[in-house]
Amino acid sequence: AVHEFSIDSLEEKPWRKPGADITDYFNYGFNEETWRAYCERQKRFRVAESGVGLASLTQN
Amino acid sequence: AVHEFSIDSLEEKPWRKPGADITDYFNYGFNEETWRAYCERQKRFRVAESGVGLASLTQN
Amino acid sequence: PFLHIDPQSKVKDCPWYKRGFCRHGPHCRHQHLRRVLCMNYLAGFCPEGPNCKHMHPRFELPPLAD
Ligand SMILES: [Zn+2]
Ligand SMILES: [Zn+2]
Repeated sequence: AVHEFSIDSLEEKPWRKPGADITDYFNYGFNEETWRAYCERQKRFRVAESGVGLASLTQN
Repeated sequence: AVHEFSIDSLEEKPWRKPGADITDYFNYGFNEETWRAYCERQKRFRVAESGVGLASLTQN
Repeated sequence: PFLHIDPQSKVKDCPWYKRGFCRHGPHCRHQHLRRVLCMNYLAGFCPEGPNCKHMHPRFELPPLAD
């Protein structure tokens, strides 16, 4: 799933380039920072929930 | 008037009629229910994650 | 001035359908191209950006021009 890989693991960050349209990469008005924060929150939530429940929340 | 465009605001729902091809109306394999869920998800995420975007969603 | 009718307008990609839903269905004057939604973009982020082979639909409403 997309949440498994971290945005920080990407060598290239083409959305940072001049002329790039960030909405080509990020949905819902996310940007790099808010997306990272969202992923962190998801991860923490997942740990707290012992891995249950999240799949049903995010796959729809 | 400023209101959100929603399929629920449509008086006619021609895609429900017998013989109608739902893919003429809905892209990406959406149907009425999944499209509604998708719209809700968009609104929820936009408000929660970025705090922006609602204005652009409601100007119709 | 003369009336300019864009010959391409009839086959223009329907912005509403591209968004996900068009109320005009088969009667729309624009083209309804069936596409595949990018699951990464649906989740929130796709590293392929504009080079992705699937669609990254914008949720903003198309301009009211038509
Ligand atoms: Zn259309
Ligand atoms: Zn993609």
